[in-house]
Amino acid sequence: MARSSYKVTTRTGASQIAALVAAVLLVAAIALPTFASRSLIQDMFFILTMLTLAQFWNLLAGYGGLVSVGQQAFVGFGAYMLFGGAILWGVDPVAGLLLAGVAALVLAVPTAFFAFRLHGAYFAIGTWVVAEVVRLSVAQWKAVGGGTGTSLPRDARDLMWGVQWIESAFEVRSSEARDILTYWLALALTVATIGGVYWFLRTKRGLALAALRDNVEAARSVGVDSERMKWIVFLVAAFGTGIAGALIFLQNGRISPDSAFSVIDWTAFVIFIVVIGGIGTIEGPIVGVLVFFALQTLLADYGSWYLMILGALGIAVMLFSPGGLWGIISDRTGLRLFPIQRRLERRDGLQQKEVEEERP
Amino acid sequence: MPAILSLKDVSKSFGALTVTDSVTFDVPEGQALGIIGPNGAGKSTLFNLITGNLSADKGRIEYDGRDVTKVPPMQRCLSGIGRSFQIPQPFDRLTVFETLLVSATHGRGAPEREVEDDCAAILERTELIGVANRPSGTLTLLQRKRLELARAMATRPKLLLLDEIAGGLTEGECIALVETIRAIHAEGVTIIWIEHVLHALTSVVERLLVLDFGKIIGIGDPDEIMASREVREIYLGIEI
Amino acid sequence: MALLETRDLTAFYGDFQALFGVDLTLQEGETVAVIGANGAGKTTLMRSVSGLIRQTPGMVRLDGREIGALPADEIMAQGVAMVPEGRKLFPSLSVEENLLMGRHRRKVNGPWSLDSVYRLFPILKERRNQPGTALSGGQQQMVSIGRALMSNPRVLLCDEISLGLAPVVIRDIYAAFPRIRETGASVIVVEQDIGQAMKVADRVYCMMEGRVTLSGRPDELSREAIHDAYFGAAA
Amino acid sequence: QGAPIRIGYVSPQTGPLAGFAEADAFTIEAFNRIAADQGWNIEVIVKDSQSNPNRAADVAQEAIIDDGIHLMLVASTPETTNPVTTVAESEGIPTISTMAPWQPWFIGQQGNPGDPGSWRPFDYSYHYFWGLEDVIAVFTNMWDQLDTNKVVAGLFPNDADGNAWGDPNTGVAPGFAEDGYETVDPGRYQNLTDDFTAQINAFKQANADIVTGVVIPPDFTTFRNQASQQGFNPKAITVAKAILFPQSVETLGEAGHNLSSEVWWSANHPFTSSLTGQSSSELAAAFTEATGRPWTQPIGFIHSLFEVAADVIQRTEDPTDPDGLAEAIAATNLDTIVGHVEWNGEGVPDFAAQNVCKTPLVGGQWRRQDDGSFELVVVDNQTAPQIPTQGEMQPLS
Amino acid sequence: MIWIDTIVQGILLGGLYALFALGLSLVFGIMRLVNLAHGDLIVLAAYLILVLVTLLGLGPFMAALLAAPIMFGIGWALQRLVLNRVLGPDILPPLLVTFGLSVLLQNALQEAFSADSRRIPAGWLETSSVSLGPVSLGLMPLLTFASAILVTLALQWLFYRTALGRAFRATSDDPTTASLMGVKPEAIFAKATGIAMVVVTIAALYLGTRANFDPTIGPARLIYAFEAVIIGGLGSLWGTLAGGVIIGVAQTVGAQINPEWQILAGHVAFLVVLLVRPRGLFPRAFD
Ligand SMILES: Nc1ncnc2c1ncn2[C@@H]1O[C@H](COP(=O)(O)OP(=O)(O)OP(=O)(O)O)[C@@H](O)[C@H]1O
Ligand SMILES: Nc1ncnc2c1ncn2[C@@H]1O[C@H](COP(=O)(O)OP(=O)(O)OP(=O)(O)O)[C@@H](O)[C@H]1O
Ligand SMILES: [Mg+2]
Ligand SMILES: [Mg+2]
Repeated sequence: MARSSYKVTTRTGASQIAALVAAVLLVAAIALPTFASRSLIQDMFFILTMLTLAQFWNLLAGYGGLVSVGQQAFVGFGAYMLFGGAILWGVDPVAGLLLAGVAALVLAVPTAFFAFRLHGAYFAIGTWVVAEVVRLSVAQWKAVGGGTGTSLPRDARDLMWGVQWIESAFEVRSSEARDILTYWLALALTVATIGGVYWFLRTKRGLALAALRDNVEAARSVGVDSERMKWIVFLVAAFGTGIAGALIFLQNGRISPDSAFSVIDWTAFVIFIVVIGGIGTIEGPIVGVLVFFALQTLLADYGSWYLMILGALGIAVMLFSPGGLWGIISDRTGLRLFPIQRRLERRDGLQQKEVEEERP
Repeated sequence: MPAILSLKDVSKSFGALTVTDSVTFDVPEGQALGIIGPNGAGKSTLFNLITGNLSADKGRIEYDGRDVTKVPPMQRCLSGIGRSFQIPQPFDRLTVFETLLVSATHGRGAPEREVEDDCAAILERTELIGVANRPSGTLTLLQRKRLELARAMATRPKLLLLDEIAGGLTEGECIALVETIRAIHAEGVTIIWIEHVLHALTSVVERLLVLDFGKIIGIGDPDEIMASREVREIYLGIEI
Repeated sequence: MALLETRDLTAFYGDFQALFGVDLTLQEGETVAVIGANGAGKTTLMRSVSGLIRQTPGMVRLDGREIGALPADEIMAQGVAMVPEGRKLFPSLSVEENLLMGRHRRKVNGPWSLDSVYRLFPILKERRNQPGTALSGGQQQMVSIGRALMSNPRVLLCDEISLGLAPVVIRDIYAAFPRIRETGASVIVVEQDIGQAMKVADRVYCMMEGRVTLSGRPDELSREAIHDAYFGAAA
Repeated sequence: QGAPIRIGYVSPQTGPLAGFAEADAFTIEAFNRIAADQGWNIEVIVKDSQSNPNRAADVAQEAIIDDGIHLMLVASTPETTNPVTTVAESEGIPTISTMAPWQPWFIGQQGNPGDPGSWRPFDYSYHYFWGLEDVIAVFTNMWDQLDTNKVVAGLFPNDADGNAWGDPNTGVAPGFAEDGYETVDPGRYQNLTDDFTAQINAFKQANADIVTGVVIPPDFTTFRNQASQQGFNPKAITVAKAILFPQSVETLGEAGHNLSSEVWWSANHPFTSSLTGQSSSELAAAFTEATGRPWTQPIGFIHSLFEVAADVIQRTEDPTDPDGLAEAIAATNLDTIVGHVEWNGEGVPDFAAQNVCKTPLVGGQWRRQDDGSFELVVVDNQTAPQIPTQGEMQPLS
Repeated sequence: MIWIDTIVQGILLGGLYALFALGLSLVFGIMRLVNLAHGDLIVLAAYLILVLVTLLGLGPFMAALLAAPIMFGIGWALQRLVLNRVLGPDILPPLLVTFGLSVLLQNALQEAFSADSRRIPAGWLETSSVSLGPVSLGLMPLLTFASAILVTLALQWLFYRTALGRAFRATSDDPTTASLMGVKPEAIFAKATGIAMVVVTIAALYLGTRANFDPTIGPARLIYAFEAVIIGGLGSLWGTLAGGVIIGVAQTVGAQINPEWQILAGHVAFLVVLLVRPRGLFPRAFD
């Protein structure tokens, strides 16, 4: 047997086109503030931050098998650290984002220590309880308003790094300049998240993650460090979720424990996005967030009907198409924009068939 | 030959049930040891203790001259203990090839590029190359058993533990499998093999261990063991 | 009329066809063995008959009535009991409760009851209050068989009851077969072990790749014919 | 005559606070009718906060950016007013807010509520309602009518209202103390607790004759029942929020009789609408006729919000100019159905004088009728003598 | 003195939490189903009782008696039509479906009954109490606790002494093999959910007479119920009761120290128990 008679590929035709399209889209997205209306920029901010949260939840649940119902703990804690930093210590909010990520990371350590003792449904409920504990504790933090909540000081917002530059460069008011800045930050965060997740899944650690999801016992017996993988995924997700949370509330300007730790806003909606789009794929949350946004725009005026429809849609997807919308699309077309499967192929290409599917 | 594995007085209980009862034995490097014994004798449990999937209540397990009694499974794997499961445990959504990649990269701590060719070679050897890109969950039983073997081999084990991989195979399949195992053994890998299909087992192993109610009731030359009165009564059920 | 028959039975797992037009009959009081290599479709056949895989109505008949489309519990109620591959005891039930589950739906009086099952496998009586999973593999197999008998089935389906068992245990289990036959139950045994199958069966079906390739009485079948049926004539 | 002036209105039309927005449709319909009659080119854009502060901020932003509103109106509890005001302030949109005591509104929006030195006034946001000092006066006046030991038990949750009311320095306790009432405050509890044993024990131990607080309805029921079960029977229970609506009181049955509370508006308030000329009782009757429901206090305030809005817009040369509009709001001097509205700093500390205006507050008691329904009776008007009383304060038992 | 009172009141409160939790425990134990809509179903049952009380002028207990079969039907149908389709080794689908259901129910109740908070009137029972030595105990809390014990006993009997209970356990272990015994797993599950809904009705009765409820209070109740179930150990009914009592006592003791810690103390107790015993106090042998 010639040693080099096989090669390994992950790329597909579609993925190369997708990469090209993504590059074009990215350039357009960066340039967006030069021509788009402010409301479009805000909508994009919403989409991007929800997408980031969804990607991280998907990393946890879809890839890591860690179904957390407590991600609002990191959203809220991150956001509160940004506010606390700005109000109490005068940290610039942009730097505060990093502080938020680190704080969420630090919170994730005891959380993981506790939650990793639990499995499956226990884990889900355990994370939820931890989030409640964090919410109730933060509600005791009187310096940032306790249960009342607080606003970001106007100075901190208006003098934020980059705002003045944008004000003069785009000739806009400071509130608009803030929107542009937070939009760019969200864009950077989203690109880093998707890129990072994709890169991670293509490393041997990503492969191990998939193996663990399928069979923990067996994965451990071939040398996969399951504990470490879980820690990595959980901490990374907490870090990213914390930054995203801080960014959301930086743009929002106001915070309260109920809004920052809302299980509906930061976990339920995120779960719906991932599920409706398709769990366990990078494409799924992207599709999901677009559907979610469309629904919200169309139905927001119908009050509780909007939420009822969202709930019903989530149920319907789970009942009739557990792979989500992207699952339907990729099943029909075989399309994969972010391929991760390694395929073994013959180098000479002649006996391609032999490596292809073969039924006994 | 130095012992690659040695168990000293190892015990394990589930509640009131003692499944492994003060087990002591050595396996010299390069040997092929067979384990037989009635159902529930504690054979698979013994494997779980060696690999670390279960932790011993009592006693000491040494591997390669080191005490590994408290070492977690994945580190034992890294130091060269590979295993197959009695009930195949594939990674359902990974392809066969990816399964071997996981095993080779993590089991040896090597980067992906370096092990790709080796994985392909193992797939050829275990006759799985034809299904390399199929998700493991779609394999037939025979293919799953082969995958168990292939996955264990991909970690390049020095000590290979095989749990009933011939169970449920036809004669022809069985012969092919025995050939493969012989070849692996010939490369110097130490093998411990649990099997009820005796003719397959005895055609490979050099030494046989009999387990009953968690106790070793015989260890030694296969022919002698098979001929012994105890084994004939307890295991084969031949009345004398 | 045959007690149980399959007509042109096909079965799919998703897109994958596992059975291709299998015809099988079982007469009242008869024991039939189904043999074949791994993946030949034996288990699939048993699952189809017992209703775990739903079929079109006409494919499976009991007493001439179409039962193919019925769910497993309905088929069971009509008197088809199965000893599934891998024993499948209920871990949170005791041995006795496991046995009683056999009568959960079909409470027909007949030769089999707790007492007679305990007489068939005396060891189970000793262990009656232990969880089923605390038993050894062979004892678990006994519970599994006893559980199926508890419903006094007309047809007993046994899927690889010797798989993974020590020779001495297999001998014990098969020793119970004549007693089961005496009570009048008709039996289908699925086996890998050709020798064992030949010993208990009135007729043998040999399967390969989802088809019946050979059938007949054990004494009519030559070793060569079976070998061909197992591995294909060309082999 | 060009583009209309757009008013944004945010309120909790659904969710737990929906009771506050009960009269929204009724009021806006009336306003639109009058606007049409008068030929005003005004469009009202209504947004629902779903009782969720997050959502409130979102819809405020939507109204400002997508709908391009010129004036923001917002009402009903700090959970709604604060996020909306914050957004509007930072966007430079003039805002008129009401139906939240001014302390949680003003202080609650400051970065660090604990540090008065850091508090800043707003450029575009104006609020009218009453403050804790008024509630203190009203409550103590009512209690003065009874014979008690002057020990007051406080139930303050850890939310915007509760923190403001319960603050040891800026809350109600110092005010009560000035009038000779001692406050027992076991500490902030979380909303929706299932057990008040700790509080009841503390109150019993202090031998409190009076219970006060700002409690959400479900918690109040739990407390009321447990207090009875555990043998704690105060002479007066005077709480805000929990017994605002007749429906909430009705669920208490007999235990609702003679509960007392502050009254910010009633059908008997001697004021008339600058918009429609209706008297309070006429407005209440019109509401009942249109919806079949009894009048509630928010009706008057929502109506007044649109009175002020109409007045301000009329007085502004170019209502599309935020600074001009803000100036006009600051210069308001209007008699509305809830009383006089003028941001002249009267009765308000300096730090908030620019943004807060106060409306009159009196005390009332719920009286159970023979048919099981309840009537709110004004029993103390020392703080606003122009509003007539209809009875005297009665002890609970 | 105060401490005795605090603990006794905590135990009684635990009875209420146990009632919230028992239905959940049943479903969790039999189907491994994490029903995130459980709290909202309690609220639904409370509204149902309220409607019966107001429409038919019944007493609350009579109304609950009438509501129980209706809730059984609702649970049965819910399981048959929706939940059975998502049961499986993967916990995510049932989690998400019940999450969706929770959002759906909350908002549907809001449409139907508005956001007003309501209560089930229980007349003189609401405020009556009995004095036991130093402590004065409300009659309703006592009844609640007694009901929790009775429900636990009844479920325990059903589970371990009847053929139906045997079928519950068998199906819980392995639905496929159970179907070979003539059990219809879907029907068994539907019955289990139906029974859980009867327990929910009882919980709703006491919830609705103890405090006001509105369409949104479900999730807060759900989390206590979950904690009680998990503290008790999967599928252990007495454990669930004990779990409820632990949370109840932790809350009242926490509040006695400082009311700010009331709810927090309950959660912390849960975390501590789980740190010490990750599988709960009375885990069952096989999972
Ligand atoms: N996790 C466990 N909990 C409780 N009992 C267990 C557990 N694992 C195994 N046992 C029991 O330990 C005994 C030994 O099991 P083991 O699997 O080691 O037997 P074995 O010798 O491999 O049998 P077989 O030949 O049937 O595979 C059996 O009685 C089994 O029921
Ligand atoms: N759940 C399944 N999904 C997909 N394919 C399956 C499934 N179960 C069985 N198969 C395939 O169907 C074919 C027949 O399988 P079956 O289990 O009936 O064989 P068998 O004769 O019982 O084999 P064995 O001796 O291994 O028990 C095999 O090729 C197998 O891979
Ligand atoms: Mg074994
Ligand atoms: Mg089979």
